[in-house]
Amino acid sequence: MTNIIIHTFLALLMPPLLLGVIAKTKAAFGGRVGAPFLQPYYDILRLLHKGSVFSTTTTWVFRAGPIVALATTAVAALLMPFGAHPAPISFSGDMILYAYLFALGRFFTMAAALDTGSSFEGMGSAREATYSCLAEPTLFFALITLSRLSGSYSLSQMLANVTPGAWLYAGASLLLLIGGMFIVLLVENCRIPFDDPNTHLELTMIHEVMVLDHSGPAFGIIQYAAALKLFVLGAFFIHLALPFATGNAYLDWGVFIASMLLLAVVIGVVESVMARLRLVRIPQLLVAATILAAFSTLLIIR
Amino acid sequence: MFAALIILPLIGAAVTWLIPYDRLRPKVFSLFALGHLGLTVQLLSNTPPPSAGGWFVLDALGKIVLLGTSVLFLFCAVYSIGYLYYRRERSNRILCVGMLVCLSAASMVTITHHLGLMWVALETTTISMAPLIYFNRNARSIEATWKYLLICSVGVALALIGLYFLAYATIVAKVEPSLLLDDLVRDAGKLSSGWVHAAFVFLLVGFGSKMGLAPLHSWKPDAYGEAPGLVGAMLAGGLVNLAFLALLRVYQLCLATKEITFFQNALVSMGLISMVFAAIFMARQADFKRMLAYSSVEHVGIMAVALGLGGKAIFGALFHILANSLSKGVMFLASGNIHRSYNSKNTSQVKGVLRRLPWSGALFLAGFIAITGSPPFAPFISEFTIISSAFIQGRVVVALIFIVSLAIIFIGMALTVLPMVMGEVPQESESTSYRDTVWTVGPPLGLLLLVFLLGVWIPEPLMSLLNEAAALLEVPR
Amino acid sequence: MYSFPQGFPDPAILAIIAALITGCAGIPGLFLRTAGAGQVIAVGMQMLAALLGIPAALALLFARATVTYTLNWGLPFGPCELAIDPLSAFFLLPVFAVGAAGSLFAVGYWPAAAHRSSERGLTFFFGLLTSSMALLVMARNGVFFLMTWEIMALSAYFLLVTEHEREDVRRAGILYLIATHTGSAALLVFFSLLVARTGSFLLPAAGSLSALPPMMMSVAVAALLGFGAKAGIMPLHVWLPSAHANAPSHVSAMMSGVMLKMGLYGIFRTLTFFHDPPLLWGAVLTVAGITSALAGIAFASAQHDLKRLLAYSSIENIGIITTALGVAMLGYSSHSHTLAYLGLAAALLHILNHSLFKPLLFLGSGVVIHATGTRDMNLMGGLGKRMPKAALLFLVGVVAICGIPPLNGFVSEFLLYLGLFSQLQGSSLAYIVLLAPALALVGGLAVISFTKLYGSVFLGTPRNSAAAHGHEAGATMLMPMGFFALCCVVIGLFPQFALGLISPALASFMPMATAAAGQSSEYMTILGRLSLLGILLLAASAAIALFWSLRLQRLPVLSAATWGCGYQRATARMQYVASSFSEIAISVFDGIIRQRSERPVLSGLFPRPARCVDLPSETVLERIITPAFTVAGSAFAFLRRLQHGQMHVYMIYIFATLFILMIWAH
Amino acid sequence: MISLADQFLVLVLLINFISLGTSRLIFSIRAVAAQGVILGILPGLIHPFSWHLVGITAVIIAAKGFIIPLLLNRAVRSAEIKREVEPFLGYVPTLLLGALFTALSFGFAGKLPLAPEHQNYMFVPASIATLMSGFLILTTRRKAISQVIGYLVLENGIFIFGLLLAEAMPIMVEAGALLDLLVGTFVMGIVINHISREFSSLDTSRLTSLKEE
Repeated sequence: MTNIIIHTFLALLMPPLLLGVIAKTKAAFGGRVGAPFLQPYYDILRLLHKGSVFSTTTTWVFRAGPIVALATTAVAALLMPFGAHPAPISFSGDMILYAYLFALGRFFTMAAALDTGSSFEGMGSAREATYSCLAEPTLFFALITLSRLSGSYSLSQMLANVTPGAWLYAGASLLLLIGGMFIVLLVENCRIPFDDPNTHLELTMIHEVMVLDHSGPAFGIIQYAAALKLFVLGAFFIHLALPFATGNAYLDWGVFIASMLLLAVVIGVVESVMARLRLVRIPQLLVAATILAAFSTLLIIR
Repeated sequence: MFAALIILPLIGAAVTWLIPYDRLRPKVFSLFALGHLGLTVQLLSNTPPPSAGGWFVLDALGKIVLLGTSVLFLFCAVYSIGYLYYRRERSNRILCVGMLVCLSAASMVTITHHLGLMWVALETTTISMAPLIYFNRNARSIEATWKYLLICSVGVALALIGLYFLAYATIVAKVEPSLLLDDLVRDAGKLSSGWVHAAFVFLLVGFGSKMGLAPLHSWKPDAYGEAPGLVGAMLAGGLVNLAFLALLRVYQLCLATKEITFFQNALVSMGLISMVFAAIFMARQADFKRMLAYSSVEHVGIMAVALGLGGKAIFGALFHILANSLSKGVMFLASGNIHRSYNSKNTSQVKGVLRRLPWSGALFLAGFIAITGSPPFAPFISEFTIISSAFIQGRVVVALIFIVSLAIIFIGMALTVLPMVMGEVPQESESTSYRDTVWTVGPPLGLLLLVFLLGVWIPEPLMSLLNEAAALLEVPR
Repeated sequence: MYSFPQGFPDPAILAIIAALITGCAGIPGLFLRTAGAGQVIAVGMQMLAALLGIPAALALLFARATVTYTLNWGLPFGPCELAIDPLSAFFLLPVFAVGAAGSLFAVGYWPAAAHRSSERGLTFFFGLLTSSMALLVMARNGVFFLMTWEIMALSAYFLLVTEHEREDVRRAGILYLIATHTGSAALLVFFSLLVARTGSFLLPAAGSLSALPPMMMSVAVAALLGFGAKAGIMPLHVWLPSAHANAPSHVSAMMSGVMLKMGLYGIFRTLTFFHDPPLLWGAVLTVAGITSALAGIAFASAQHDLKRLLAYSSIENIGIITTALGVAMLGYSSHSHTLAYLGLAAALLHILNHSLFKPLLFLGSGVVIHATGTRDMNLMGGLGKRMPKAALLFLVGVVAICGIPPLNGFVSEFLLYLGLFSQLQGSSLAYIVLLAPALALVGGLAVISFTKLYGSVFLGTPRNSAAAHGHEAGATMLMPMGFFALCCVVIGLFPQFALGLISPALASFMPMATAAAGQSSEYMTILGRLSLLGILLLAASAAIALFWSLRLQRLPVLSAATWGCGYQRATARMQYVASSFSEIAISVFDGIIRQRSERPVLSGLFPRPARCVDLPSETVLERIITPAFTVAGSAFAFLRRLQHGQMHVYMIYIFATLFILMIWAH
Repeated sequence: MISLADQFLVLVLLINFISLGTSRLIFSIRAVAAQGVILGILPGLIHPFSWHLVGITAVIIAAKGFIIPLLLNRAVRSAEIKREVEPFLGYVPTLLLGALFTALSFGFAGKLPLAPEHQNYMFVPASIATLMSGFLILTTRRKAISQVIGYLVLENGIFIFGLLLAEAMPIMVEAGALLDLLVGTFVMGIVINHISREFSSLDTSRLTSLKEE
């Protein structure tokens, strides 16, 4: 019970912190002091208190976008085990639901973008659609590998079964998997090198350009949803990368939080040291990720 | 009774010859056709015993052909009332007389068991049809008539020498010389195989060329293409069956001589060749009447294959006699309307028939669906019977060739018929006064209803008749 | 076990009567003078048939029994048996539902007043199509099956060419007719082989045949060709896109929603004959299925003709169903019952789902075309504002067909995924799990296609005047859509009941698998979780929406033009159109999807207006079949010289025949 | 008598060759007429005397020997054609083929069993050979007239065979013979006249408008 409460709290409160950490890291690399860690919280709160502007061309679909995006991510968060602790809701096959929930959110975000009738937003949603479609198989290969490793069909168990022990006999495939999943993580959350959350050239944007017309609370919701998504996918990733469990419940929570922050730092580092890719390169990298994951699957099934 | 069947049309011929009015003649003509059908039904319901020393016998095979011919003839006659009304520009005396003479000869073919007499009657039908093909009195029709006449005469001459061979075989075998089917069947065992085989070959080629089996069919597209619609219907639905009946008689003989295998194989191969020919010539056929001719080649091929296969397929063959002649009637009568209304039989001019002649167009379309063997029409029944029995006998290759050519034929016909009936009437197409009337649409409609009826339900008496006939052609074990 | 409460008429009789009623639905209209009366009567009769037939079918389904009636007909093919087992009953449901819905839709979509010439035929053949399909699933006599099959195909043809004045409609019609007839030829072979095997024209009883004799392989091939062509499995799909695109929309709904399923029914029925289907069959089905799914949706993503896109997505869905069936057969042949159970459940459920959301979408497309007068999505846009109700219903269909939770499309795919994963642990079939990523890719492409569809039709600003003046559809058009949308939502939110609905059919198809897998209760609970989460999702959205609307009440809300990123004169023509939306995807999947593009060359400082055209091409048809026909045509043209009109050569033919036969005889 | 009959048959064969070899229509018409007369005499040679026989002989000689040739002559004159120009197959090859077919027919006839009373006649080979010659004419000539001639020769061949059956089934034979005459003479004569009216020529190579393009 307590675990479920903690889980919920973390899911609700922690995500923006990651953004803060990433920003701080990048600032550090840039030799700046940077905004405080809690800056994202302030931003979201401020947005919630701002007025909003709606384009005259939009319909209710436009408003549904942020809502569904957040709702889906929130529900996905309920399926995702944090650290050694199983998820509040878990049943065999939940990983498929997990994957498809993001598709739902994406669908509505793209629809909302198209609803504005702006060519830029259309552009963004077209890119989003294609890239996420290419990212989809990678996630499934990962799920297959994990399911085979753990012999179970629910996220909590398959992720719980990735232990240092598992690394000993399935290291190769897990390594490939991590490569693939990290790329997916970056794509899905629109981080550099695939997308630049705070670029200012709409032509090169993917995700940000889709939400150009959202303002005020809506934009706040979107920001928060994005953070939550990063958090949930990140949780998935650290299960593979840092599968450490102490056995003590509270200690495990600590480990989890620590490793999430570490992940944030890593992402920050990547963003600082890498440049943004040209758009044409992105599909190739995605296919590469798929191939990595596929290899890991083949290694494990064989 | 038999005499009446033959004499009545002759009287009709005489009467129509004497009638001076072109408007009145077709009506009288139809009355005689009606009377003939009445007689036919009468004969079928209670069959008189063989008469004239076994020369005249009406057996099940004859009954089927007689029924088909008589019914088709009646519909053609009624159609002629409406059709000839539009052809007032020329006298229709020859047409009516020729048709009735042909009917009388046809009845003769169906009721006689004397092969010689049957041959004479067949030849008579050939001759009596010649002037009808020339009805339109133009260069093309005279050419068609010439080819029809010469090829069919040569064919029938070959049949004659075939009969001579048979007769001579009886002389050689020192049995009482005769061309009565029953005598021949009785003495078949004694006849010398050399003569009999030669006879079979000549008879097959002779009657085959009259029936239009490929490659003896070359007169067909010309004659059918140039003849008026109702003459075409009579040729394709009536005369073809008579020739087939002659082949059936030969088949009975072969059964008796226990040397059936060669004849069966010959039939199957010629039938398949006909179907393949039809498939080839049907593709991209721009002249819809010639297309019908090739379709007729296809269907005689189907009958020949079925006869050659034997077994259950015989039933299919016999049923196909009726199915084919009725469906052909629909097609030809409808095509006659279309031809007259557009004054062209080339699909480049003839488009949008459903617009100009809604009924004829619909009938032509329905006829096409029926003749290509789609349920719920009669030809489907026979064709499926044939195919399935081919598979049951393990004649897979035959069945596959059969099915593939059916499919190709369907495609070919579809590519001709569908653009014809659908779409808009092109501007450049000649506009005539010819439109659908009760008299020109009624008969094909009636035929179509029959085709449909036989496709979903075969009445009990007909069924027993078909089975009885099939029993006559059973290969004895 | 088969007993109904006294006082109730036998549901099988009711179903048959319902089938006959639908057949007669169009007949009064043929004779009534007043335009439209026939249409209304037809709706009434179709509704009546649905009210009789659907409950009857459900009753039979849950009775888990087979009711057989033998009627003696005057045809020489033995007795004609009509039987309804759970499988038939299951397939009866969409027939009656779509039949009624479609005819109701027609009243608004194809009003007799506006289409005097074509309405009668349309109504008549629509009824005929419905009843032929209803009788088809009951037929147990091969010949009767063929008859209903052909009547179905032909009436579908006549429905398709309703607007035969249009050239492309005629061409689509001929293509369809040729394809379907070729399929029927394969079926002739199929049934003849069965007759040769069993000696009776009745269809073999379930599990009565063995697949071992080599002849059975040809039976299977014939069935796959014949039924696959109707179902539209690649590469036998060539007729499908143009046919669905050019038919009136409620006809497309019927064809895509139900008629394709008849092909699948045939495959299902054929598989029931055999008690030992080899692994190969399952493998073939699986490969064919996944190919159709991938290629189909890839083509779909390239289309900008609204109905062609839907048609290709039908190919995709049929592909998914076939894959599921193939997987099930693999499981069946290798005695891994879980796989068999899940695959079959997925297949059946997806059949049900597709016959709900595809009609919904086609009817929706009908509404759109009715409003805008075009099928080209590049010319639409902004209809969501003008026809909000239709837009909402259409959205339901779109989400459902993308297989996204919480709607029904997801449920069936979910079951299929479960099946694929279930073989992961040390089973000989472990490798089929590799289908999962492929399916995921299909899902992603589906999202691309339908986002594009929905976006370019309903969202944004109108791209031409027709779209701008689009009007909301009438009640008769919205009600059927509403019905289907409702079903989609209900199945999506309460999948466990859907599983209960299909399980009788499942049990009758694979009794042992169901018995052994037996864990249907387990899957019930899993699906229960799904429905729980679905409701949770809705609740969360509602909560967020509530929160946001509360905020909005407090805060100032302005409305302005869409921000053009600094560009002030953003016009409707600058929006992303359908073609541009799928541009990236096409560039990525180049090779699978080909399109003929005309790119104008712009020169000078002020280039004159030019337009750029992208035409997605139908690869199989344009690269294989059409050339083949051309070759055959020229070959025939060459052979036709045999008929050259030279008399003396005709004579030679005759005597040559004579000689050859002579030589053969002796 | 027997030898006489055979000599007549040889004559018939020679006439076949003449009609195969000649290019002048009038001449080949006369040849066929002569053949007809001979065929008319033949029954008299092999059958005992009877009035019925006389009748037959008279009719045949009249028809085959005079009426038909007259009709054909008129047709030729009306169409003003003298000779068969460029046949589809040259005269020499035609003759050679004719010789070949004659030989073949003798061989063929040798295979078949004969009734004892006909053992030493050459009716069968003669009839087959004549048939074949008719077929050769039909297939190698252009003019409608020549084709009718070919048909008549073919008929003569059949008639020769019919002689073997004459006493067994007279009616049959006569019916056949007469019907063929009917076709050969009247119908074809009529058609030929129509043709010459339509095309102002009897060249059947012009009758090729009905064909598949």
